[in-house]
Amino acid sequence: MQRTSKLKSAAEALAHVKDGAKIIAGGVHLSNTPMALVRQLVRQGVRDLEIVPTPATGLWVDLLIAARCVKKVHVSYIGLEFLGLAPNFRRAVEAGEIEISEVDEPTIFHGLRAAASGLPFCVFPPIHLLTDLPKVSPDVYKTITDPFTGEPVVAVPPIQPDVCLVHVAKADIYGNGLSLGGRHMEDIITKASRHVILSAEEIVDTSEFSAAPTQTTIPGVLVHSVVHAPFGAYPGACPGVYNYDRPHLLEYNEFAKSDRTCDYLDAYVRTRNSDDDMIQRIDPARLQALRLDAR
Amino acid sequence: MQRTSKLKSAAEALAHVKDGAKIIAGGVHLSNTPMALVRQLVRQGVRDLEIVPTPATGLWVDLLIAARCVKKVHVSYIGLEFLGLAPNFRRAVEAGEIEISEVDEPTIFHGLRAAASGLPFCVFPPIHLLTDLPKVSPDVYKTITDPFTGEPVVAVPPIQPDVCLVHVAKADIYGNGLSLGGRHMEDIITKASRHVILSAEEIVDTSEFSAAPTQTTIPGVLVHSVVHAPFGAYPGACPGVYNYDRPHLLEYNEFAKSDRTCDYLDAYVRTRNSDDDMIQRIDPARLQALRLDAR
Amino acid sequence: MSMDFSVSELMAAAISRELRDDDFAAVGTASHIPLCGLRLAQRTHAPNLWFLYGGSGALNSKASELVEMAADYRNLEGAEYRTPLADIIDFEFTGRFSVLFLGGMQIDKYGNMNMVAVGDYAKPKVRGPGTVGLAFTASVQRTFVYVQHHDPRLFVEKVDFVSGRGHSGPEEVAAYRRPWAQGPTYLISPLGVFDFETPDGAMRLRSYHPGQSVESVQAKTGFKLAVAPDVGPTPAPTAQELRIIREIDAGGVLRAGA
Amino acid sequence: MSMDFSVSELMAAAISRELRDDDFAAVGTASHIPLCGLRLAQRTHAPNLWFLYGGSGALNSKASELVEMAADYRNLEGAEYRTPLADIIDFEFTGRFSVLFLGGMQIDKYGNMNMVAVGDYAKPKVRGPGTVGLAFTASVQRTFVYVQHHDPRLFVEKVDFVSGRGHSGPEEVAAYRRPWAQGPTYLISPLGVFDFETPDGAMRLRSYHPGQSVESVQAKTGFKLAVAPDVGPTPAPTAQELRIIREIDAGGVLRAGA
Repeated sequence: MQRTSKLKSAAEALAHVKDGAKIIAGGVHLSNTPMALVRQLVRQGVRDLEIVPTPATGLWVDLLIAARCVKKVHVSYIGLEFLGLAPNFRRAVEAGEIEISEVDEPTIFHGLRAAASGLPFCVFPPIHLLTDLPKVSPDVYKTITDPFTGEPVVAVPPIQPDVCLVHVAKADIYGNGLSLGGRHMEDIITKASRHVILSAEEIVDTSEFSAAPTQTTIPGVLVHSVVHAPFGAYPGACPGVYNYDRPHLLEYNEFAKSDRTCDYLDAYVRTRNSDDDMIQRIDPARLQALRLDAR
Repeated sequence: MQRTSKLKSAAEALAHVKDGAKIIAGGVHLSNTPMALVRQLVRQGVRDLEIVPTPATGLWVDLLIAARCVKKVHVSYIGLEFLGLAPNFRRAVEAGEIEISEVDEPTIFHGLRAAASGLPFCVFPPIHLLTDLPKVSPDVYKTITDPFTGEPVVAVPPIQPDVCLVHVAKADIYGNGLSLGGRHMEDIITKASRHVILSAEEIVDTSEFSAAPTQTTIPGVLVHSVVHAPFGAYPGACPGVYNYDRPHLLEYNEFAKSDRTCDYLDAYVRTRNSDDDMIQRIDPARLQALRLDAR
Repeated sequence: MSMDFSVSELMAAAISRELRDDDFAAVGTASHIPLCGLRLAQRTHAPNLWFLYGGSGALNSKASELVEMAADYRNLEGAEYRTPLADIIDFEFTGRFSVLFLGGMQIDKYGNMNMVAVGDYAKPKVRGPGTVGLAFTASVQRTFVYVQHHDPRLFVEKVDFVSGRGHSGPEEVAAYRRPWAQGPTYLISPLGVFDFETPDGAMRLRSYHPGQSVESVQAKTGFKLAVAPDVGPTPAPTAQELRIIREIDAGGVLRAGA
Repeated sequence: MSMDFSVSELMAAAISRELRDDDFAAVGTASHIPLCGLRLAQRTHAPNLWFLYGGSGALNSKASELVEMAADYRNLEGAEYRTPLADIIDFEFTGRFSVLFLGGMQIDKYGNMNMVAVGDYAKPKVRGPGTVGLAFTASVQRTFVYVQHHDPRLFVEKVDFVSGRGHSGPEEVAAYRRPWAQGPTYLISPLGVFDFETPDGAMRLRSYHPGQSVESVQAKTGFKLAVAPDVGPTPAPTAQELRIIREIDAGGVLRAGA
């Protein structure tokens, strides 16, 4: 018998993402976010997503909010890093259009880690009692008693996404992946989630992984689908492969600040049948100049 | 001003290990255990150690028990892997000579991870209630109520060692380390412990780490002392550098099974002023044959 | 019948057939035979099976020799990932491991396993290495019990210490075992193959290896064995299985082993 | 006096002097200036200082340019370790970070910081990005507050939402702050340098930058500032400091910045 390839088109891989799904994407800030997969979600017009972002991110959430795909966001940091606030997120919250679970970095991190580890919840020293988070999120922060010391501690719940999207530099058709940049939460979110879709700049032979198994960052056993997505993190950066496209990000930010993200989506996403189609419309010389090996 | 080197002799690095210290060592089974540092503890005659081993180990614990350095052992698996039971551990427990904290792999792992993460305790689904562990270790396993679901769950306490010994293939004088083999708990135990001593096969320039920072497995910021210890995992294996010395391990096991480990210690440890001295007495051709690059 | 395979080779083939194409399995120390079974399954009916080789962290090891230490660095040869211990414990708790190979120094009628102490816990006759991962019988999907020996001291009426719970105490098991976990479902020893498919989950002889019989296996077991209605000899490895086993075990460790 | 350095360069030098040789510091997004201060400290009086550069995970980055994104892969250049997020959060909870640079969209008299919402939480005038790591003012040793602006909308009498607790509510602080944590101890803005060394832990002007005075800083602050008895101008960078700053900032980002 032959081993089964997990390689699919983005549309095939994401077809099963249902309205109302709880979804997470890898990466940090404008680095290594699976934007090609996110744009495909926009094309598919999925609705009512519950977004569980990694602790510091924004662009993909802002885009999905503008595309009216989002019902609820768990918030640690949703922003555009050096570009400032995430305009669509800001506007939607100020207008009361989306639900918020107001949390922070350790709450999301440890909630995901509890789910990844099969643990019922996680317990913090009571530092959150010095913030206003428990007041606005009493369903998340529960004060309990430490059975070993009798002291008050704070319990936070596990977070188990339905769908996890991760972008890597290289993958094989069985789902093994290699990321070259910072290790954020890819190892944890792939374990925490029910269904994992990997997009990769390059599809390589399994022998590249088996020649150096200590380098593999995502084991294929956790991955359900692999999507070949060159410039799949664009306009963000893919660590070790290319930088972010600053002018394009500024352009997005202008659209977003002036509440015309729909125009951006029409220009770059909805009118393109696929992400390959979108990337092909970007000036190739400009893309080439972003590549780290071009510098 | 100059950056301060952490390079010390084993004797200097271990001088501050006090009687009664709670101690942990890296590695798994007969792989990557910091045996040179352990032998130096025997030479120093430290007493009443509380051993918090990683979840599957044995040789170093068996040796320290034979040398009468041990008061208490937290037990998940103390054995000699393919060689079977750890004779001195077995004998000492059967004779009631050492205290035991009877636990298991997840209890030690998550206890150390809780300490590494600064969390007051860790909570398990109630699978341990199906074992006899809570009966013999009621101080470790506390049944509490999940505040989110109302279900019973089991809390286990954090484990914070005083001293952590880790062996790596390469280190620099500032404590950055590179291990080539399996990643067991070195990342966690170095964070969980108050004081970390690294032994290394080879001391290399910091530029080797800064040329490939994604490869560093132990960040120097967590390390207090660095000891140059060629064959520092001997007679166990150092992954990627050399294999275990099977005849020597069998010899140890024979001494241990027949309750003559003191003779072994006299022959190989106590009569040697340092571990360098010990290693120099081993047949160089035999050592050379263990090296992976010699095969 | 001329026996042109060893019992160890037979066991590897038997284990292989028990594995499924969608399994994710893990083996620990002293596991030449299960390891060979896993690799055989991958190369026959289960190409999508994934497996972890114990302390080495190797996922889908293709090591060119069967080495005696699971934690051996050389097991990473040809592997696709080096699994950190954190992942292993996560896969154990969450039941991502569909099959976990475990064993014990005492195993009883209901598949309870003991690795802690023979005799009184406070003053043991034999102190074992400890519980390690045996509690995970209650959280992985299927526990495969693998033992290298078979005698009445190992297979006892009731274990002296429960490290890993089998099928005894159905109410507690129902309350505390994870919903997806089935407990011990399969057991293989040098004498035969067993399951736990009696109404009360007791160990049941399914087949006996060459040279054995229902009676000879019972004689080496310290409690009354259930016996499957269709009990018979353990099927011999096919020529193709034997060829692949001997490719995996180029050094002939299993062939020499019995 | 001819001002032959920028305010940003002055700030980097001021930050550098506040750091100790045994510090382990962390900076996040939009942190050119603190980053330059950290690297300057390493190259002057604090060669043993370690620092994390935000989302890149770079420990002791020696990147040849100051880039605008902390998470930028290029910050790993010359670093000694790539810190996973798990380590970062562990270092925050356990207080291994002796210095954590934080900021806010509102900061009040007692160093409380708000990154969530200006106005009513349920119907905010300005929705901020969120609390991120601000709760860790209660678990890292010293919190250094760094802001790129200084005006009465930022420095308010009382924050509308407490993301990171400063020195208000001494009883709660004593009960819930980790024993080793000192809360905000230092604040630097484009106008001056501040500490919190009043009996009630209120923000206190320690020095003002070139072109500023006690009065001008007070005028841009939305509450009554305490003033240190020895208040005066922020000491200018020395020639050596300036030389090193400009080696670190070869692209002149800080020089252009003010």
